[in-house]
Parts: sequence; structure tokens; C-alpha cells
Amino acid sequence: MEIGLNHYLVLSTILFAIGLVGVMRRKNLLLLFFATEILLNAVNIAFAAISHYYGDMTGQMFAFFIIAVAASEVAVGLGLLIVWYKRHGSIDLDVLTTMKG
Amino acid sequence: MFEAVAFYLFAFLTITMFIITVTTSQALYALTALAAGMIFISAFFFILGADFLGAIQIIVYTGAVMALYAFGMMFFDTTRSVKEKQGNKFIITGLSTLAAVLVVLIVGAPMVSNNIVALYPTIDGMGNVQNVGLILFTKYLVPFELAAVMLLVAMVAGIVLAGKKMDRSITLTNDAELEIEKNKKVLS
Amino acid sequence: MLAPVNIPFESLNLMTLAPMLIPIIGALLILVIDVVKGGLDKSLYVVLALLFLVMDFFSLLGNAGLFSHDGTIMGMFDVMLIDGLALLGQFIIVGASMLFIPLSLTHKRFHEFSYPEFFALFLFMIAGFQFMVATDNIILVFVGLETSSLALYTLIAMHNRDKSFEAAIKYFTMGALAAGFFAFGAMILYALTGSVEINKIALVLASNGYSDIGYVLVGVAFMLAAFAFKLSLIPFHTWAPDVYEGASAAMAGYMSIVPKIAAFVVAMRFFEFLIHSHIVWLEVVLYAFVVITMTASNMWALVQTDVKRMLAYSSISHAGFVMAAILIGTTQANSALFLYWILFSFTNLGSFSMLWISRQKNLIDGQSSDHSYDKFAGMIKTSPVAALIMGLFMLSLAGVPPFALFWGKLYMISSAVSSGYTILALIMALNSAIAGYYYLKLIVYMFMKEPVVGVDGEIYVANATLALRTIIGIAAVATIFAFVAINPLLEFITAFVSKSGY
Amino acid sequence: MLDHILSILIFFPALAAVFGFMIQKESMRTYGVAVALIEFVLSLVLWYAFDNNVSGMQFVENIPLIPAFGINYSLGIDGISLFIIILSAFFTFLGIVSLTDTPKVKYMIITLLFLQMTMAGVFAALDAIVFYTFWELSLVPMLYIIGAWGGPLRIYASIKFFLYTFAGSLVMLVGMLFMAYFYHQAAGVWSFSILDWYRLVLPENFQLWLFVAFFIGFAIKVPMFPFHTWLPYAHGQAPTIGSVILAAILLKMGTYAFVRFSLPLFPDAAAYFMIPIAILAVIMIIYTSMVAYAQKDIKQVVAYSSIAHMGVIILGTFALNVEGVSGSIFLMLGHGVVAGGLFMLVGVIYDRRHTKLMSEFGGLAHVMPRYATIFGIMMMASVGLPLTINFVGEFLSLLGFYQQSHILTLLAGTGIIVGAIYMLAAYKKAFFGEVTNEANKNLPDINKKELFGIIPLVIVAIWLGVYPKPVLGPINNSVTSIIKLMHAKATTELAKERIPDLTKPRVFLMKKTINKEVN
Amino acid sequence: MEKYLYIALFAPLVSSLFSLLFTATPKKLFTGIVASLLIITSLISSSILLTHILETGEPIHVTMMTWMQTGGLYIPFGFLVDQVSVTMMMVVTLVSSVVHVYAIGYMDHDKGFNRFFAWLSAFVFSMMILVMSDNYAGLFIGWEGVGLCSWGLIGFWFHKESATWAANEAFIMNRIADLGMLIGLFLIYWNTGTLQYDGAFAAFHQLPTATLTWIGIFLFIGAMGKSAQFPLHTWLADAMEGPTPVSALIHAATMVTAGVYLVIRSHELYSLIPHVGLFIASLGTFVALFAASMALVNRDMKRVIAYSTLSQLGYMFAAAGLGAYWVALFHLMAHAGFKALLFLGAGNVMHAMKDELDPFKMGGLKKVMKWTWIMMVIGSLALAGVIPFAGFFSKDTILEAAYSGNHMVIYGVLLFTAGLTAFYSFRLVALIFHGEERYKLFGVHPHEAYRFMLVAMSPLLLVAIVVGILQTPFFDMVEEVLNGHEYHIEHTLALIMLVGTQLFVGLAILYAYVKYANSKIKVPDGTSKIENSFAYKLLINQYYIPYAYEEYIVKPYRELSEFFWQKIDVKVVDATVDGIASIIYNTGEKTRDMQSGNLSTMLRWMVVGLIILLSLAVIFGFTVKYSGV
Repeated sequence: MEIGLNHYLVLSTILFAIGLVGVMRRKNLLLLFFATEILLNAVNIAFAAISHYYGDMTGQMFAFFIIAVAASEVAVGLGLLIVWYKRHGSIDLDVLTTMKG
Repeated sequence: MFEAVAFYLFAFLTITMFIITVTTSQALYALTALAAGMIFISAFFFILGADFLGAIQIIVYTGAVMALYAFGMMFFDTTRSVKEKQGNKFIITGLSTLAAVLVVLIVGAPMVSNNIVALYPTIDGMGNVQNVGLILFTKYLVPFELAAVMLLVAMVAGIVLAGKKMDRSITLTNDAELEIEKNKKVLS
Repeated sequence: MLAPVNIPFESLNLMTLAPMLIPIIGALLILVIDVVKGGLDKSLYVVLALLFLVMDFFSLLGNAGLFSHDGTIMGMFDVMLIDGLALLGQFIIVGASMLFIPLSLTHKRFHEFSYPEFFALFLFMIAGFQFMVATDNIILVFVGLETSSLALYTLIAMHNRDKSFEAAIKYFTMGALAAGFFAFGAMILYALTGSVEINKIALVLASNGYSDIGYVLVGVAFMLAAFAFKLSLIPFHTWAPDVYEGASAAMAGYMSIVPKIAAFVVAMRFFEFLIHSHIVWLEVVLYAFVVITMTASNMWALVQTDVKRMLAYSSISHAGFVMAAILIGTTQANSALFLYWILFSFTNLGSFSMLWISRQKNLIDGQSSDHSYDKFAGMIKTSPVAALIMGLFMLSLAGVPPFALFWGKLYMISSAVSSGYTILALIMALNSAIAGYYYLKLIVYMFMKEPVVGVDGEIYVANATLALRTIIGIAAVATIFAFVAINPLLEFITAFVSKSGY
Repeated sequence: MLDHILSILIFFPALAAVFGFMIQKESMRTYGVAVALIEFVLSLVLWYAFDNNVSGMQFVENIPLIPAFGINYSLGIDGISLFIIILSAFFTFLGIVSLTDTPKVKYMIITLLFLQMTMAGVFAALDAIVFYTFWELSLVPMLYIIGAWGGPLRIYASIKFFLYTFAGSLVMLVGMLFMAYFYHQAAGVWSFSILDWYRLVLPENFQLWLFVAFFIGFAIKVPMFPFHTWLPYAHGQAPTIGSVILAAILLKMGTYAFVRFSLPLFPDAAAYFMIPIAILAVIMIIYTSMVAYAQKDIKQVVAYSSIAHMGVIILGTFALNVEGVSGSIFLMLGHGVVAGGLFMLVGVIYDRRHTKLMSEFGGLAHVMPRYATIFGIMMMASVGLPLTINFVGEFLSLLGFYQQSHILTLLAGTGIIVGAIYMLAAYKKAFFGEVTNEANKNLPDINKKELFGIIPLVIVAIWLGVYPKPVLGPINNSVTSIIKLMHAKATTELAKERIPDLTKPRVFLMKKTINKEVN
Repeated sequence: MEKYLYIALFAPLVSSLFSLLFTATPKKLFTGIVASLLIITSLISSSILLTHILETGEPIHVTMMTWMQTGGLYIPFGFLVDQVSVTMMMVVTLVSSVVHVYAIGYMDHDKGFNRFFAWLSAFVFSMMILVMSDNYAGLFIGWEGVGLCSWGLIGFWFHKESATWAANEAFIMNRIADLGMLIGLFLIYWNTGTLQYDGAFAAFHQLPTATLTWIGIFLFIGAMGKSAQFPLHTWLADAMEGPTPVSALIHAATMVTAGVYLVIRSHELYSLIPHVGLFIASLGTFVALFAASMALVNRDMKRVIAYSTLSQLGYMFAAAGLGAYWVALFHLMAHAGFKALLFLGAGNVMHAMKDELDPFKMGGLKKVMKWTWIMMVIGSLALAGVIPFAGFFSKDTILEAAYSGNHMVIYGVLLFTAGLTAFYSFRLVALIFHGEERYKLFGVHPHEAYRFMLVAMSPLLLVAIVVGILQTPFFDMVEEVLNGHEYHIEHTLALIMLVGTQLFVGLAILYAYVKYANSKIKVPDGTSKIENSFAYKLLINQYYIPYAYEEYIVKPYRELSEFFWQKIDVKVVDATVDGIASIIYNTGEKTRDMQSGNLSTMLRWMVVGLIILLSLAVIFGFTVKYSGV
């Protein structure tokens, strides 16, 4: 049984879906951020796979930049969380509902 | 054959890890599972011959990101189990639809990929790292530099947000207090 | 073993990079200055930022000269792309930024401006946006987008109120999700075509005759979702009202203009070739986006009690309106987009600035938000000039001629008409009428009701300094006398757009 | 100066209004009167310089505004617009003169001067976008006048007024853009010039759609049934001056636009829609007259009467012959003078009693004989008595339409009956009988200032009723050229048949035997 | 001669404007005097014009200025004095002169003295325009003008509810008819291209009969309103609310005859369409009988005279309809004289009786009001058509015309009506002037009118007495215009008819005297047998027509108006507009919950959006794939 590109894509999609589930059901902001990491990692697998099967470096490049982006996001995201936590003592997102309508 | 076994093994592991990540009520479990998942993903990179990427994955994610998250967790005191109110069953239906649609789509419609011409082909005889280096510093020089800026931005942002006394508002402090504080800073 | 790579220096076309480098250098300089000598007044940084923006603008002018002479320029291994869209987008980005930055010279002291980092991040953000529009490489778009977004989240949060943190967190989280969408969409397209450059993607897809149309659409759907988030199209708009409310008024005004034009330019690059291939799905979906975004956000704007939130919804509506240009896809429509957005910049920035100068440090007694309608009641009695100017901006937003935005609407609807989108044109027109109501509501409050707060009118200009007044004055003059500038502007834009092949 | 007199007419009041901000409150009225007087004199100069023998546009100005998109600042007047411009200046003048003690009088005068700018602009514009600009802009001062000085429901009324008209005119704007696009298709260049558009012959089905688009904009402004409901509110809540200008000038924009746009641009569609529109007009006449009869508030009676008169104007306009169209234009002037006068008169009593309910009055003729007399004259003019200004217009309008449809004219003609009913009933309730209400016992009669505002209107109402020729002559010339143009442009059989050919000698034979029609 | 034309025309206008200046001031005697003098000037000018016409036979035709000119329409202010109009001018100016002078006395104590003269002179002016115009539009000006003045004068005492009501009724009913006339005008214009009499008349000959018929009908509808023909007759009786001189001038002598004048003026039209003429004649005959019947029982002195006017108008239409235009005109002239006389006489009585109108409450006034009695009797004799008074000549000729035209039904009815006329006229005279002095019960002290009022009435008396002898010269004068011919019935037959008619009339008079001049007459209290009979009730209630109008037209109209306003305008039309607005607003209000402010919801919305897009993409992709495109 040959492992083809489609296998990777399916895997990637499944992981992405798991990430989406996490994004939707997580109420703790920190855990929510975990889910966003899953999303990006799912995409990374696919990029690497495509790159491999096409023999093209661009995919790896994209994956590389995605990792960079993910890392940056963590820094900013955590920064925001820390400030929020300092003020409110909670990172439950149900608290963030002062604005609506 | 080895490839297939490895693929399925790691696929199973990553999926399991990530499912744990998104479902567990213990933040620590989630963190650990995420870290494990990241590492398993790097395995795919190695399988696919993207060694550089694999290395980066382990260094950046498990080394940096996970460490950051771990610090964060300690700070937020989320080591105990997280209580999450779930609104309704909407999420379940939503997600199952999504999953169904996506899987059907990917499996049901295999991609026509025979006529793809690699624009930046892997050069045989060069290691992956060399290949990466070559293309990263020619074609993708600008994005690379911009990524550097992005990281700088992230750093500055992190410092400003987490480090620079954002917990009190200069807006609301009156001028006199501010003056005193300034002098204190100079003196100290 | 590794053959040296020879790259002729001329082929790099370094000047394509100049406009982005200037703000980056500026930002670094500001950071360095802060390190060397802290505690300097914000005015220094404002002026520095402004200076670099001016330089940026001039370098853009230089590029524009080159472009109008030679046509599209590629640079830096064909990653950078200087064409009409890039230039117009950057003109708007830099121009609006130049209008924005003096707004930090407020009379009252606000938290964010006491940090030099604010200005550094601001310049980084501009550079990020400039990268976004000046390339057709999706990777660079992605990185540019993230650079600017991360900076923007921070800028919002730095306003340092509960609401601004909440806004930043919401924006950030949704942005992360959108980034995921973007990456996934790009991945599928890459899988289909083996390329991450939009023109190459277009070529490959065209050459195989869109045989994988279902797959293409999945990719497009993800990309569309990502753009829709950035452009605040319904149902991806939910961040917008909260973020606008949480951010300072000036920042909200800025956000309604600059990030969106950057996203519009990218969307134009990305969707135009698909639209021209007559993909029915995309037409239907964009049509739905345009109509739903315009109409629904108008309806929500109707029921708001806070002016800033109303303006937020109105911005969403305007974005939906302009999205029609992407749908129509003719040169006229694309020109209309830029024309509209330039005029919108002045008007919207002006109206948000009016909120900004009336901003108090604390909530006024008896008011539930910073800029509730009640606050503006009877303004004509206490502060007539401010009321007149605010009324002027509202009329312009509503599309009453001869004020600025009318001409944008005119040209946009005309482009719909010229391409046979009759129903769309009518919907656009009627939506302007619905929108008329909530703009009018503010006018009614200002001109026809009795004052509720502040009998002396001081609160309406509490924050005003010469700089702010100047900006508002510029916006007001531009709004009133727009009709003088429409013709050169239109000719300029049309030339640029058509020369870029859109 | 004559070359730019139209621009001066338009922008002089606006400029004066801007300067007005600097004027001290107490001196403002004098300033306003002076400016309005100058404006009025200027408009008379315009008339003096107007060449009655020319049927086309005069005093044409043309400055490119957005040449890339075919938009020019282009002005000009013909016999049709000349008098409405004069009327608008006249009313602004009278309005400011007769302005009673208003709070914030300074803002009121500034607003009025701005309004005058927009009114002059609408009627002088020869470019669709310029027209549209002034058309929309005119809403703003009126919005303010109603909203700031109006009655208890003023905000509702003003918003309704603004939004309704605004929505309608946006549809019209789409129509204009289509028109420009078609012109672009045909001629290869963009143009919004009305005179350019006149030369464009469109296929019938395009005409029909465009006609409808323009119609919605105009019909709401007129206002035609069933788009009329903003008007009673606007009039009911507006201060006197607002009602006067609204009725006298602003409503005329709609009917004027029909003549300026709908007829010459879409002759086939005009002929096609003639009967349906006439039916609407007949409904306007009869229905609103009946509604007027049911009103308790005397101002509402006048407001609804306006709608009924606008019905006659529409009918005349869609007669598509010289008699009818001239008549309708004349009736625009007539109704302007008369309705404006009536609103002023209602304002007189409102100032004294702060109510407009007829049940509060009764027997006013005893205590205010001069007022009753003048009111009676204006009322009779409104009813369309011969030798008053309205009769000329109504007669010609109905006469014109009679050529097209006997039965509809007959129905529309009942307007002279039902019109008399509500007017006389209202007059009877307010003025006749014994003075029953104590509050009315000592009302002062109409005073000098009020007389100064109203007497000129009475004079005009009678003068133009007796001797309409100086006004009717130029109107006739311009209308003749429009009808000729329409006939030349008509492509369908129906239109050729309904729009008379003025180049041929007139033959007087009925097209159908009347028996068939009436039976 | 033009000079006199203008004087005749504009003197009343000057008079009116002069009086108008003083309307808001207390009574000034000189306004009355000046007004009267000006009207007399007009009378003199008219007389000069008359002599001119008599001498030369040349009509005077002037065009003063253009009124309306647009498209093919040209309407000047043109005036034509020919045999017909000069007759009318004489009638109008004479009667109005008399009434003006009379009114100085009659309105002596009225607050609105000045206003009265303004209105009255304005009326004369309108009437002059009506008769002198050389085109239909000009006629219409006068037509509406007299309507206006009639409104103002009926409602002269505007504090009285009944007066203002009657004024409005008159105006509105006239308007109904005016619409008919207007349509007639339109028809004339679009068929002949002009509204000038001469042009139109010339063109009529080429028009198809159907068109002419419609023109004739619509013009006649106009005439019906002004001349109060059935079914538009109710206003005339109610119009008696106005001051009595007004009734004399407007509602007896001049305005109400305008309809007849219109038919006579358009004789060239009506002679082309005899079937319409016959209809007019029939209607006229019917009205003659119908009105006379109502006059039989009425208890309001002025209303009786009003009904008699109505009846006589019926006669005129009968004549005109039968083509005997000159006879109609002649009767018009004669009628103007004696009817005005009767009204003014009635005015004297009213003055004497403190505005009492019920003749049953009078009686025996002969003693105190001798002159009035004489005038009333002569007027009534003339009305009844007793030889040799005016009515005899004119009415008898009408009968002759009917007879010679072989319209025996018309003849019969008219003859019968003549008897009724005689009866009710003398019933009135008997009740007022003879019998018991019932007024004493009511404590009134009657007195004769001012001397000058009586003198003023004398010209009318003269007309009533002597106008008969002018029949032949009159015929000679107008035949040129009206193409009439004298009616010659075989001599013996004529004699028999004459004697028969006179006998019939005489008997009727006698019967009236017998029945009402005795001392048994009491003020009716609604108990007598006759008062409870069906016929009496029918007649006293005017055949229930006003009631029917009120019940089935006025009331429904009011209710429908109310319905249109409250239900249609507010609840349907306006509610739709507001409904659309509120639907939009409420949609916004209800859906704003989408923005719950909860981040989780927001994220879910994004995913939902994505799923929708993806689903659409999949559906579309499969469609394309399997549809083989």
C-alpha cells in the first residue's frame, strides 16, 4: 500500500477539523490557543507532503513561515492573556462579554 | 512498507494526541498532549524528507512555544481541571457536518496533480537543509526578513503587554502622581 | 558542492523594497532612541513617525513615476510586485496613516501614547500592510498580514482599558482562526497548482481548464473566509463592532480604513481572475456576501445606542458595499473601489476623529458608553461648529451630494449598472437609504434635541489640540470640496488600475 | 454678469448664509431680508434679460467638473424653469419678511438661504448630477427646519420626510446612471448632460424601466399617491415658513422633473404609462380631496389639498400636448403661490392661538374680517375660480388631458367639486358661525407684517389669473419645443399617436367617437 | 360705442372695489350710494348700447386682451354686444340698479352694509362678463364669478349656520354642473379648435351629430346647475337664506337665468340637435310642474317665490328646448322684472314683519302696506300670466310654441302648471295681505318700507306691466341673431286657447282667494287633516329629495371621507410605509443577538460561515462534475 499525497491531505484535514472543534468548544483562552496551534500544524503537514510529492521547495517554505507566524502569535497572545489575567484573574472567555449587540 | 507503517502509526498518534488536547479538562494533559503531537508531526516531516522543517518543528514548537505555554500555565494557575460550560449541542452537529463534508471531499475527489511543474524543484544531490538555505536566501529573502520583523513585533508586543505595567492605566492617573513616579525612576 | 548563486544586483530592483523599508527603519530608530534616552515626549515620536511616513510617501511617488513609465515592476526575485494596485493601496495606507498619527497629539493624556513602542509598532504595521499589497506571493501576503495584525492587536490593547483588552483578545483569537483558514486555503491551492503566486495559480488553473473545480472552490472557500474576516463580511464580521468599540476612536477610524484596503487589494488580486473565469459559485457567493453584509449591518447599525458602535456597523456596511467592486470586477469597478476608499478615508477618519476629540478620560455621569447618542444631544446649541462638522461627515457617509462619499457611491453604482448588475445597483442604492436613517439619527440628536450633558459644550472639544483640529479641518475640507478633486483622482486611479490589467 | 447670473443666483444666498454666521442675532433678520431681496431682484433681472422668443436654454454655463465621467457643472434655464426660480426667490423673500418671532432666528435665516441655493440649483441645473446634488441637498435644510422648529412629532416627521425622499431619489440615481451608461454605449463618451440625453433615442423596453426608476424618485417628491403619506406629517409638524416653502417650491421639484426628464427622455414610456399615471393622478385628486374633507386640522386640509392639486399637475403633464404641459407648469406656479399663501395664513392663526384645530375656531370672520377676506380670496384661488392663478393651470391641464382620455378627465374634473367641498367646509368651520370659543373673542386681526407677506401673493394670484400671458408665453415656447422633441423621438405607434405632431397643421377631429368612450 | 361697452362692463367692478375698501369699517352710507350710481351708470351705458343696436343692428365686438394662449388654444378677453347680450345687459343692469338702491334701505341696519355692496356689485360685474363675453371661456369666468358672489351673498349673514350651509350647498351644486360645462368646453375646443362663439358655431356644422349631442348635453348640464333644474334644484330654495335683495337679483332675475342664456347663446348648436332640445324642453316642463307643486303648500314666503322661479325657469327651458329661443329670452326678460318685483315686495313684508317668513303668521297687511300690496298683486298677476301683464305675453307664446310644435304633452303640462302658478301666487298674496291680522298674535308692528325703496321698485313695476307690448319690437330685434319665427296659430283656435287659458288662470286665482283670504285661516299646527295627508307631506318635504341627498350622498360622502382618512390613509398606506421601516428596524433589533459578545459564539459563526461556503463549494463542485460540463 503506497502512501500517497492524499493520505497526508486527509490526515491534515482531520487534524484541521480537530483544531476547529477545539476552537469551537474551548472556553479557556489558553486551551483555545492550543487549538489554533493545531490548525496551523495540520496545514504544515500538508505543505510538507505536497512539497515532497511535487519535489518543490515552496511548500516547505510556507510551512517554515507558518511556524514563524505561530511562534509570534504565541508571544502576542500570551502577552494579551497575561494582561487580562492580571486585571481579571480569569482567562475564561465567558467573562469577555462587556461589549455586545 | 515502512513508510506506510510509520505513516499510520504517527497519524494515529497525532490524531489521538490532538483529540486529547481539545477534549481534556486537565490543562496539563492538554499541554502535554499538544507537545507530544507536535513532536509526532515532526516525524512526518522526517518521513517526507523535510529534515530542516522537522528540526525547526521540534525546536520552535516543543522548545519555545511549549515552554512559553508552560510558563503561561503556571502564571494562570490552570493546573487544576478547567470547568467549561458548553452551551448546546450545536457544536456537535456543526463539527460533525464539517468533518463529514471535508473528508468526503478530500477522499472523494482525488486531485489531478500530474501536470504540476515544480517551480523551485528540490535539487538532487543536495541535502534538505542546503535546499532550504538556497531558496530561503534567494527567492524568499524578503519574506524571511519580514518574518524577522514579525518576530520583532511579537517581541515588542509581548514586552509591552506583559512587561510594561499595563495593569495600571496612565490614562487615569493624574499628572502629579505621574510626575512623582518619573522622578522616582530617575532617582532609582 | 554548492555552486555559487550569481544574482545580478540590478535584477533585484531594490527600489521596490524602499517604501517598506522606510517605516521599518523608522520603527527601529524609534526603538533605539527609546533605549538610548527614555522618557521623551510623545510629540517627538509623532513627528518622527510622520517624517518617515512622508518619506515613505515620496518613495511611493517615485515608484509610481517608474510604474507609469515602465509598467509593472517585479523585484527581489519576483516576490515584490509594484503595479497600480500596489501603489494605490499603499498611497491609501500611507496617506491615511499620515492623517492618523497626529491624532495621538491629544489634549488629554492617553496610555498608549506614552509608550514609544506604540509608534514603532505602528510603523511596523504599516510596513506589514505595504508588503501585503505589494506582492502576489501568498507567503509574503501571509507574513505581511500577520506582522501587521500582531502589531494592530497590540496597538488596540495598548489603549489600556478593559474593553480594549477584550477587543484585542477577541480580535486576536479570531485572527488566529482566520490565519488557519488562510493557510489551509493556500495549501489547497498549492496542492492544485504547485504554486503560491497568484498569477501562476491563475495560469495553471486556466491551462487545465479548471478541471478540479470542486477542489479549487474548496480552496477559494477557505481563502474567502480568511478575507471575509479581514474585510468584516457577515458572518465573519463579529469582531468588528466589539473591536471598534474597544479601541480608541482614532484607532477605530484607522482600522476601518487601512487594514481593509490592504485586504481589498489582495482580494482583488486573488478573486479577479476567478471572477473573469466566470465561476458561478464565486459570483453567487460574493453576491450574497455583498448583499447580506450591506443590509444586515445596516439593520444592526439602526438599533445601536452608541455612536461609535453605529459607525462600526456602518463601516462594515461600507465594506460590503465596496466588496461589490470585487464581484463586478471591471476596470471601472476596481477604480471605483479605490476612489470610494480614498473618499471614505477622509470622511470616516473625520467622523471618528470627531468622536476622538470629544473623548473623556472617564465615562460621563449617566452615560453607559463613551459616545452614546445622548451625549451628542443638542450639540448645535453648545458647540455649533463641531456639530456642523459632525453633521457634515454624517451626510457624507449617508451619500448626500456633493459631499465626498457621494461620488464614490455614484461611481460604484455606475460600475454595477455598466456591468448589468441592475438588481445589485438597486440594492446598493436602497441600502444607502437605510443607512441614511442612522446617520440622520445622530444629526437629529445633535440638531433637534435638547442637551442632556454638558451645557457649555466643552466636552465636545475636550481633547482638541491644534493637531487634531487640523486633521479634522483637512477631512472636512476634503469632504466638502471633494468634487474638485474627483476628476484628477479618477483619471489617476483609472490609469493605474487599467495599466495593471485589472 | 449676465453670463453667470445663474451661478450668482445659486451661490449668492449660500455665500450670504455662510457670512450670516458672523452676524449678530438682533441684526440677522434685516440681513436676511436684504439678502433675500437682492436675490429676488436678481431673479427679476433674470426675467428681464430673458429672451421670450427663444425656446431653448438661455444663460447657459458650462464648466467641466468631472470630465472623465461626463459630469459638468452646467446650468441654463428655459421658460419652464425661469418662473419657478423667480417664485423660489420670491418665497424666500416673503418667508423671511413674514417670519414671526422664531427662536434661533439666526439659524432659521441661514437655513432658509441655503435652501434657496438648493432650490435655484435644482431648477437651473442642466446636468443630471448637478440636478441630483441640489435635489438631495434641498432635503437637508428642510429636515432641519422641520426637525428644529416643528411641532411635537417633528422628529418623526422630519426623518420620514428625509428618508422617504432620499430612498426614492436613490432609485432615481440608479436610473440616471443607467441613462448615462446607455449614452456611453451609444455615443462612446460619458455624459450626464440633460441636453445630450435629449438626443438619445432609447428602445422602448429600456425606456419603460428607466421611466419607472425616475418615476419613483419624482413620485415620492411630488408626492403622488400612494407615496404621499410623508407630506401630511411634514406639513403638520413644520413651522409655517417650512410648510410655505415645502408646498410652494419643494413639491414642484418633482413635477418639474417630470417635465424636464421623464417626458423628453422617454416619450414612448410616457405615452405607455400615461393612462396608469393618470389613474393615479385621478386617485390623488379625488381620494386626497376626500381625505382632506375629513381632516380636523386646518393645516392638514391645506396639506392634503396640495396633494390633490399636484394630481392635476401630473395629469396635465401627462397630457403630452402643449396645452396640458403648459397648464401643468403654470399650475405649479399657481399652486405655489396659493398653497404658500394658505400656509402663511394658517400660520397667522397658529401664531395667535397655537392650535390649528378647526373645532377651536369658528366665527373668526367676526373678529378678524381682514384675515377672513384674504383667506377667502386665497381659498377661492385654491378652489380654482376663474381669474385666479390656479384656474388657468387647472383649466389648461384638464383641457390638455381631455384629448387623451375623456372619462379620466371627467373623473379628474370632479376635483373642482370635491375641492370646493373640503375648502368650503373648512372655511365654514373656521370662519363662519358665531364666535363660540372665549379664546377667540379678542384675537387681533392680521397685522402689517403679516399683510406684507401675504398681500403680494394675493396680488400675484389675481394678476396671473387675469393676465397670465407674460408667464404663459415663455412656458408655451419651451413646452412646444419639448413636445416637438418628444414627437420626433417617439418610436412606438402609441407614442406617435398620443404625442401630437406640431409640425403638421392642426386637425380637429376626435380620434375615437365619444360614445364609445363614455359608454 | 366701445367706450360704453367698457363703461357698462367695468362700472360694476369699480363699484365693487370701491365698496371693498370699506368692508372692514362700520356702515358708510356713501358706499351704497356710490355703488348704486355706478350701477346706474352701467345701466345707462347699456341703454346707449341698446339704442345703438336697435338703430344699426350692428353687433359691437371688441377684444380687450389675450387671456390664455398656449398651443392651439387662444382665449382673449373679448366682448360681444349683440341683440341677445344687450337684452341680458339691460335686464341685469336694470334689476341690479333697482336692487342696489333698494338695498340701501333694506340693509340699513346691517353691520355688513359695505360688504354687501361689494359683493352685490361684484356679482353684477360677473354677470356682465357672463353675458357679454364673446367666447365660452369668458362665459365660464362669469359663470363661476356669479357662483362665487352667490356664495358670498347667500352666506352673507355668516353667523347663521343655515345661511353658510346653504351658501356652500349652492356653490358645490353649481360646481357639479360647472364640471359638465367644463367638459362641454373641452369637447368644443378639441373638436373645433376654438372657444370663440363665431368660430365654434361655424365649425359645428361639420361635426358629426354624436359629438354635437355630447357637447349639447354637457353644456346643458352646466346650465342645469346654474338654473337649478332637476336634480340640481335643491340649492335654490335653500339659497333664500340670503338677504332678500340678493334673492331678487340673483336667485330670481339674473343668475339663475344664466343657464337659459347659455342655451340661447348656443342656439346654433342646439338647433342642430333637436333631440337634445326636446330633452331640454321635457325636463323644463317637468321642472315647471314639479316646482309649482312644491310651491303649493310651502309655508315660507320666499321659498314659494323661489319655487315659482324654478317653475318659470322650467318654462324658459321648455321654450328654448323647443327652438323658440327668442321666446325663452323674452320670458326671461319679463320674468326678471316681475319676479324681482315680487321678491322685493316680499322683502318689504319681511322688513315689516321683523324677518318673519311664514305667511300664515301674517294676514291683512294690506292696510299698512298698501304700496307693497299693489306691487305684489301686479307682480303676481304678471307671474300668473293674466292679460295684459308681462307674463301673459311671454308665457302664452311658450304655450303657443309648444302647441304649434305638436308637443301636446308639454303643452298640457305647461298649461296646467300655469293654473298652479296662479293658485300659489295668489295663495301667497291672500295669506299675506288679506284675511285676519294674524301677526298681532306675535306682537309685530308692521310698517311700510322707505319711500325711496318703493320708488326704486317702480321700474320693475313698469316692466311687469308694460313689457308685453314690446314683444313684437323685441322679436324684430333678436330674430336676426336667433333665427326665430313667430308662432301663428289659427286665429280662432288662438282665441279659444287664450280665453281658455285666462279662464283657467282666473279660476285658479279665485280659488286661491276663496281658500286663503277668509278669516278662518289659522296658523297651522300640524293637526289638520290635510297636513297629514300623504300628498301634503310629500310636497312640504320637497319630495324628500333634500332628505335623500343628505342621507344618500352627503352622509356617505362624509363617512367615506372619514374612512379613507382613518382606515385607508392612516391604516393602510401610511402603515405600509411605516411597516417597511419597522420591519427593517425590528429585524435589526431581533437579530442583533447574533452579536452576543461571547468569543465562543463569534468563533462558531466563523466556522458556520466556512461550513456554508464549503457546502456550497461541494455542491457546486459535484454539480459541475456530474453534469458533464
